Amino acid sequence: MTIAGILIHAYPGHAETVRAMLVETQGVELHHETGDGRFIITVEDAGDTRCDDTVLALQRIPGVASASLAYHNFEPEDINTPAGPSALPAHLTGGA
Amino acid sequence: MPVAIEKLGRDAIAGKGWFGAHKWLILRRISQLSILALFMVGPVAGVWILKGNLSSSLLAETVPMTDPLLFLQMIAAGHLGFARDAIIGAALVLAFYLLVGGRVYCAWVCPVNIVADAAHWLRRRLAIRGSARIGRDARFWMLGLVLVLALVTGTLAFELVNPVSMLHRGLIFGMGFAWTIILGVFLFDLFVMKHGWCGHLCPVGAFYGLIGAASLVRVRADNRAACDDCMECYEVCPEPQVIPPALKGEHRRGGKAHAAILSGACTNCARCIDICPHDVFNFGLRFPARSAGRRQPLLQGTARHGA
Amino acid sequence: MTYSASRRDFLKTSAVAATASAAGIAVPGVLPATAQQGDAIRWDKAPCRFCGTGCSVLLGVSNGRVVATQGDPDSPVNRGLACIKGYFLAKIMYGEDRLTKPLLRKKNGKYDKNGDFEEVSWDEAFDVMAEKWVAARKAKGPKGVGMFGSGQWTIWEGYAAQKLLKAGFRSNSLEPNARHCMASAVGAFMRGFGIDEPMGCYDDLEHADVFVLWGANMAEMHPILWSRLTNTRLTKKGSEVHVLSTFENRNFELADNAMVFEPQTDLAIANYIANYIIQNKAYDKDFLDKHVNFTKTPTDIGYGLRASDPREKAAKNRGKGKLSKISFEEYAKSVEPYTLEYTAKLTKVPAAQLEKLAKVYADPKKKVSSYWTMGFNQHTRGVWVNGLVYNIHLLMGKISEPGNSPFSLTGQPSACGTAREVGTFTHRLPADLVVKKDAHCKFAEKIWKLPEGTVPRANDKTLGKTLIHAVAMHRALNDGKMNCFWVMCNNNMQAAANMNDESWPGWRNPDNFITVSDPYPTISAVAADLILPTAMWTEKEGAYGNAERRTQFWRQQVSPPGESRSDVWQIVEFSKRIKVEDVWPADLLDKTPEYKGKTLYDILYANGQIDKFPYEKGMVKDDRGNVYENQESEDFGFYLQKGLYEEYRRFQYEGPKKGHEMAEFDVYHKNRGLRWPVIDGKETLWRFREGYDPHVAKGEGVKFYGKPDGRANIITAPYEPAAEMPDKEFDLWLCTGRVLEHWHSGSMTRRVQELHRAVPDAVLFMNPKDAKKRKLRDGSKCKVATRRGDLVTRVETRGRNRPPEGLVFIAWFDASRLVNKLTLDQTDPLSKETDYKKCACKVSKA
Amino acid sequence: MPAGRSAPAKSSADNRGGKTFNRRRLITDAARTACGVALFGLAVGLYSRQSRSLPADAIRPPGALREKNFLAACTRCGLCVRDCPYGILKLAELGENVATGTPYFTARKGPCEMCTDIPCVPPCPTGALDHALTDINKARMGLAVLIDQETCIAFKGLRCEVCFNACPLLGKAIRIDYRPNARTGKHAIFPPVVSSEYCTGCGLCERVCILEEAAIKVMPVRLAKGALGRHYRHGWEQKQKAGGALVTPDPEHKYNLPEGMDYEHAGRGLIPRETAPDMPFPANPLDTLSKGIGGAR
Repeated sequence: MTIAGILIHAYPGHAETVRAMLVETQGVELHHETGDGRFIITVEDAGDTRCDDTVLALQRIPGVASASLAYHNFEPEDINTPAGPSALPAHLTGGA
Repeated sequence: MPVAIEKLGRDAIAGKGWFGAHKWLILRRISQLSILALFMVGPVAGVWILKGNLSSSLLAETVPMTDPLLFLQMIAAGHLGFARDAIIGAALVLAFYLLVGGRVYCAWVCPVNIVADAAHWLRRRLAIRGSARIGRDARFWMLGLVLVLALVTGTLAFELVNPVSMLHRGLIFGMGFAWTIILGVFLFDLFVMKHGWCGHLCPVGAFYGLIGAASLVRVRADNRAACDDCMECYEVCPEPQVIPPALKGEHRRGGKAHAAILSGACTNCARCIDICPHDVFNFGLRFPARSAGRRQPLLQGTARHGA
Repeated sequence: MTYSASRRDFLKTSAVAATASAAGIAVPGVLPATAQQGDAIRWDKAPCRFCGTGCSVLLGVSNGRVVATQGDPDSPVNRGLACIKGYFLAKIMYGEDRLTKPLLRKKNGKYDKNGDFEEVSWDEAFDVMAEKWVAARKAKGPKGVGMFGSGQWTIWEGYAAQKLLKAGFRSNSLEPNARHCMASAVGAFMRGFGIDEPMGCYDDLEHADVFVLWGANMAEMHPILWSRLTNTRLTKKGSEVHVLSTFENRNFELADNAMVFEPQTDLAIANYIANYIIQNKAYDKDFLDKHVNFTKTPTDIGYGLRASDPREKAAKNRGKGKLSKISFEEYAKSVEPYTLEYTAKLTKVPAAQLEKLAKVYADPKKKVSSYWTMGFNQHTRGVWVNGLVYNIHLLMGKISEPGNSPFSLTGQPSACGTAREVGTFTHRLPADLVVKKDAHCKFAEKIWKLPEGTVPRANDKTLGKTLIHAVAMHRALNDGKMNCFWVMCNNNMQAAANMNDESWPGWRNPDNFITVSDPYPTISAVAADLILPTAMWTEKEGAYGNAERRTQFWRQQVSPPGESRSDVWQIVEFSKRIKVEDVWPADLLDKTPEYKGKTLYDILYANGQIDKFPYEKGMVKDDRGNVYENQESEDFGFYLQKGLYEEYRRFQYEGPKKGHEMAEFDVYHKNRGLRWPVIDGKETLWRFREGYDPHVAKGEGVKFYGKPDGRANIITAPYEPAAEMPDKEFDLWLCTGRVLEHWHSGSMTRRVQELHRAVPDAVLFMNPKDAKKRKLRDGSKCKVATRRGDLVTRVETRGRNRPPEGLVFIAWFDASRLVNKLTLDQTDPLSKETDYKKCACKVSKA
Repeated sequence: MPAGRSAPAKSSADNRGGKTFNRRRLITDAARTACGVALFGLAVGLYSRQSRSLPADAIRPPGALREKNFLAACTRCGLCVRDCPYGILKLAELGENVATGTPYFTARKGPCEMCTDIPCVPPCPTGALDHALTDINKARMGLAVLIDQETCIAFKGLRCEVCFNACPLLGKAIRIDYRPNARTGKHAIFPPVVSSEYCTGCGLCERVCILEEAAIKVMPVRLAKGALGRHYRHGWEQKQKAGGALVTPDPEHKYNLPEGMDYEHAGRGLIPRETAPDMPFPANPLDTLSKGIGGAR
C-alpha cells in the first residue's frame, strides 16, 4: 500500500481549475486548501495507475506551479498483519 | 582362525534345541529387563515395588540398597556422616554379590551390558576385525582413578560421566543427552575395541570383579572330560582368559583337578553353558568337587534373582 | 472495522500532517492523532470493571483491540494506581472460550430441555424465547416470568430492563444480584434517612482521625480505599484503626485495636457502644433534639426461610419491620442490658478492647468514620445492624461532615449507579420511588407515557401480590410457579445460596426456560437452556455509579467479538418480538388505543423520548480527534444510551423524591465522574449538611430531607442468634467471601493466566488447632460438609486469613468447588438479602 | 595374554618361552593404560570442578548440604524425586548445567510447597538431605530477594502483594513495609520486604509474581546475603533482643526552659505547651474591665 503526501502550489488565479482537476484525478484526495492557492493532497495507487505516475501527471496539470512530495510511505501489500513490531506479549497479539 | 560365525552354536542348537542353547541368555535378558521394569512400573503405574535406581533404591518401601562402589567413593570424597540406609544398603548388596557372584551385576543387572552385547553381536555380524590394544587391567586403573578422583575433587566426580548409572537413571528419570555417552560406548565397543567397555575399562565391573573373586556361585567345568576342543566357548566368552584353568585344570596347578572358574572377571553369564554341545559347563559352588567327573548340577534352573 | 481500514486511515492522516507541517499550514483536527507516531495507541478513560471503589483507568486500543491499560493519573479516586485485578483489565476480554453465537439446547432441530447446545441465530433465539415468555406470562401471571440483573449492569441497561419488565410485561419480578450485596444497606438507609446511599464520600478517608472496620475486609475488597486509609493512618498524628472481624485477615496488619468476635454478635457490640455513650452522657443532646426521632422495630422476625421451616414457624413477628416511635429514655433502657461484661462474654472479645473502641466513638473531639460491606449486609439482621451503627453516629452527631461518616461500602461497580439509583429491585422504581405507593406508580406511568394502572403495584388490584425477591425467585422456579428466567451480567447459579436444594433443581425444572446472557461459558450458562453471547465492559458504551455516588461514563472502545451484543441491545431487540396484546389486558389497552397492534419496542423505547437523539456514524468523538463506535445506536438508528439516560433523569428532577439529581449525558463523557446530587454543575460531597448539600437551606444546619419531618431515625434492635449455629455434629462456623486476586465467580479473573497462577483454587482457611483435632495439616485434602451439601478442597493454616478456633473461611470464586452448595438460603427478613457469612459445617479428612 | 584366539596347547608353550618378552610388554601395556586413564581422569576432574558451580536458578531440595558436600553425598538415586507429593523435583539430565543426576527444582516453574512433614528428606539414603531437618520452616534452600524494585508494581503503589499472600511464612518471611505514597499524597505504598531470618527459599513467591519476568527471585544465600562485620551491632536491635537497655538509661533530666515550653528527653524534644486558642478576652475579667473602651470614638 503506498501513500504519498503532496503540496501543490497553483499559479495565482488558477486555484479553481487546479482544484477541479485534482478532485477528479484517480487516487488523489484533497484534504486542505489554503487561501493562497496551496493544496494538501494524498495520492494512492488507484487501479492500474501507480502512485508515482499520478505524481508525475500532477506536474503537468495546467496552472500547477509546483508539486512537491512531503511524505511517502510504501509497504508490502498484505495489510492484515498489524503494523510495526509489536513489543506486546505474544498471547496479546493474536489474530485479528 | 576364529570359529566361523555361522558355525557358532550350531552344534549346541542341534543338540539341545534352540531354546536349550539360549536358555541362560534368555534368563539373563529377562533378569536385566525385569529389574528395569520393576523400577519403571512405579512412575508409570504407581505400583512401588522398586523405587529409585541402581545407585540407591528401596525395595517395597522397606529394604534399602546402595551401590557399594558409590559408598566407597563417598568415603573417599570425605562424606562420612551418612544415614543408616546407605550403610545397610551397601552391606546388603555386597553380601548378595558375594553370594551370587561379583560380576553377576554385569551380566544379569547392568543395562550397559545389553548395549555392549549388542555392539559385540553386531561386530561379529559385520565381521569387524581389529581391536585397540589395551590390557584388561585398565579397568582396575580406572577403579583406582574413580576413588582418587573422589578423594581429589571431594565429589562423586565419576558419577558425572558414568554410563552405567546414567543409562539406568536416564531410562527411569529422563535421558537428556545421556544417550550420547551410551552411543559412545556402543561405537567404542563396535569399532574401536572388542569387549571394549565391559571387558577393559568399566570400573564398576572391576569393582564387582574384586568381589567376584571370593563369591560362592561359580561356573564349573565338571564335565570337562567331554570337551572336544571345539573352541566355541572361547569364542563366545567375553573374558576367555578365565576358561583354561577350569577346562584344562588337570595340566596345571600341580594337577589339582579344580573344575570351577575362580577368576573374578567371570560374569557368570553362562554363555559357555549355553554354547557347549556337550554340557561341559554348569553352575555350581567354588569348592573342589568331592569326586572328579560326577556332575553336580547345582542351581540348574535358578530362578532369576534381583539386583 | 477491519485492520486495513484503520491502517490506511492512520497512514493517510500521517501523510496529511507531514505535508501540512512541511508547508507550515495548520490543518485542524489532525495533528494530535499523529502525535503518538511510534505507539499508535488510542487512549480513553473508563471506570474499572470490578469493585465498588470506582477507580478510573485509561484503555489503550490499537488495531481494534485493547492492548494496554494504565491507572488514570487524573482520577481523584486512584490517581494512577490500580489493584492487581485492575492491572490485568486489558486481558479479561480475551479469554479463548469467549461466546460468540447464541446457543440453544436442541434435539433434532427443535428446542429441548435436555438437548445439547447448538449455535442458533439471534432471530431463532429470540423467537423461541418470546414464545416461552408470552406463554409463561399468560399462564402464571406477573410472577410467571422473571429477570435477574446485576450491579455490574450499566445504568441504561438497568433502566431498559426495568421498563421491559415493569412497563412491558407488567411484572415486578425484576431483581439484581445486588440483592445479595446491598439490599440490607438500602433497607437501613430508607428506614433511617428515607433516602438511599451514603451521606459521606471518599474524602472522609483523609479527614477522619479514627477508622472502624465492621467486618469489612477493605485491604482486599476495596484495595485503593484501604491504600488511602493506610496513608492517613501513617501520616496523621493520633490516627487509629479499629478492626472488627470474625477472623484475622489482612486488615489486622494495620489495626491498632483488632477484635475477633463470635459471628452475629456484632449486634451486641454496636448496642454496647450506644449504651456506653448514653451511660457517659457523651451524646450530642442538641443534635438529638433537633434532628433525630427514636423508634423501635418488631423483634423475632425469623430468617427468611421457607414458611414450612420450624424456625419460621417459631418467629413471632415473621418479616415485620414497622417502626414505632419511642422516647429517648425507652431507647436508653433498650440498650441498657448491653453492659461491657455481657458483651465481652457474648462476643468473646476482651473487655478492654471493646471499651477502647467505645471510648473512640464517645470522644467528641475525635472524627470517626465507620466502614462495612458484606459483613453487615449479608446478615440475617443486616438492616438492624446497619441501623445500629447509624444510631452511634447519630447519638454523637458525628455524621454528614468531613471525617465523621458512617460509610456503607458497595461491593459491585454499579450496585449504586444501576441497581439502587435506577431501582432494578422488585419493589422499586427510579430515584427512590417504590411500587408500594400508588402516586409513585402514577408518576412513572406519566413519564413512560403509559395508561394508568400499567405498572403493577406491590399489592395490585388486578394482579394481586406482585413482589418477589431473589431467593424467592429460585424457590418459585423450583416449585414451577415461575417458568421463564432471564439472567444477565451475573453468575447466579454459582452465587445463589443452597444450590443443591433450590438453584439447580429450579433451573433444571423441565417446565422452566432459563436464558443466560454472559460473555463466557459460566456455571450459570451450563445450567441454562439459552445462552446469549454478551459484549463486555468497553465493548459497549456504558456508565457505572460507585460507592461515593460518583457516576462515571465510558465510550465503546472495541467491537464485540463474533455476534455477541450488549445487554441493552438484547433487551431492546427482544422487546421487538413482544406484541402489546400478548402482555396487556384489553381494558388497559383501550385506555391508549394508539398502542394497539404495536410491539413493546414501539411503546417502551421508540416512544419519542428515548429515540429523540439522532445518531450518525462517527458522531461519538473525544476532544482529541478520536472517533468511537456505538454498536447499539448504529443498529437502532438513534442514540439509544443518551435517550435512555435522559428519560431516566426526568425521574430525579420531576419526581416526588428530591436529592438524586444528576448532570446531562454529555457532561459525564468529559470528566471522571460527578458525585450527585449535581445541582447546576456543582457536586455534593456531604449530604444533609448546610453548605455542602444544595437541598439544605441556609440556617437549617442539618436536615435529613429524605424524611418528611427532616429527622433521621435511631432504631433500636436487640441481639438475636444466627439461624444455624454450630452444634455437636456440625461443629464449625462456615464463613464465605472473596480474595483480592479474584472477582466474584472468577469468570473473568480466572481467565487471566497470572491471576489463576497466583490463586489457583479456593482453599479452606482453618485454625491449626482445629486442623490438628481432625488429623489434618496444612495442604491436606479435606471435605467440608453442611446439612445441604459438601465439597473437597485443601486445608490452609498459614495463609492470609487466620480464623479463630471454631470458624473456617472459603472463597467462592472456584467453579470446581461450588461453595454455595454448602450455604443456607437464609435472608434478612426485611431486606431479603442472603447471609453467606455464617452457617454450621463440619470438616473431615477427604 | 593375547585375546583368547590361540588353541590352549600352543598358548602354554608360547607362555613359557616368552616370559621376559611378556614382562616388558606387560610394563609398556600398564604404562600406556595408566597414562590413558590418567588423561581421562584429568578430563573428568576438570568437568567435575566446573559442574560444582550450581546455577542460581537451580535450587536443591530442603535439607540439602552445602553444594560441595551435597555432590559428595548424593548418589543420584531419585528417591527424593519419587516422594515429593507435588512432583517438583527433577534429576538433572546430562546437558543441563546442573551436576548430572542430582535433584533440583526451579522456583518459577515448580517451587517447593513447604510440606510440614517434609516427605522428601527421610528417604534420602546417604544424608545428602540432612535428616536433622524436621521443621520445614528451618530449611534454607535459598533466599528470596525482591531484586527489581523498579518493575515491581507494589513499589509504585499498586495493590498487588501477590507474593506476600502466597508466602507460607506470611508476615514473617515477607512483610509489608507500609509507606505513604508521596506522589499521590493520599495513598499508601505496600512494598513486600523479605526477611532472611525466616525465608526458606521455597520459591512460592517467585512463581506467583504476576510480572512477565519475576521481580522477586530465589537466590543462593551466598549471592544474596551480605554479612555485618563482627565488630558492630545495631543498638536498637540488641536492646529489643535483650528486653531492656544494656547500659542503664539516664535518671530523669531537667532543663532550663522558657515559659510554655516542655522538653521530652526520650521523645520529641522541645514541645511548645498547648496554649489556649487566642481568645479575644483574657481569662481574668478584671483585665478586660480595667482596659475600658480604649480609643473608641
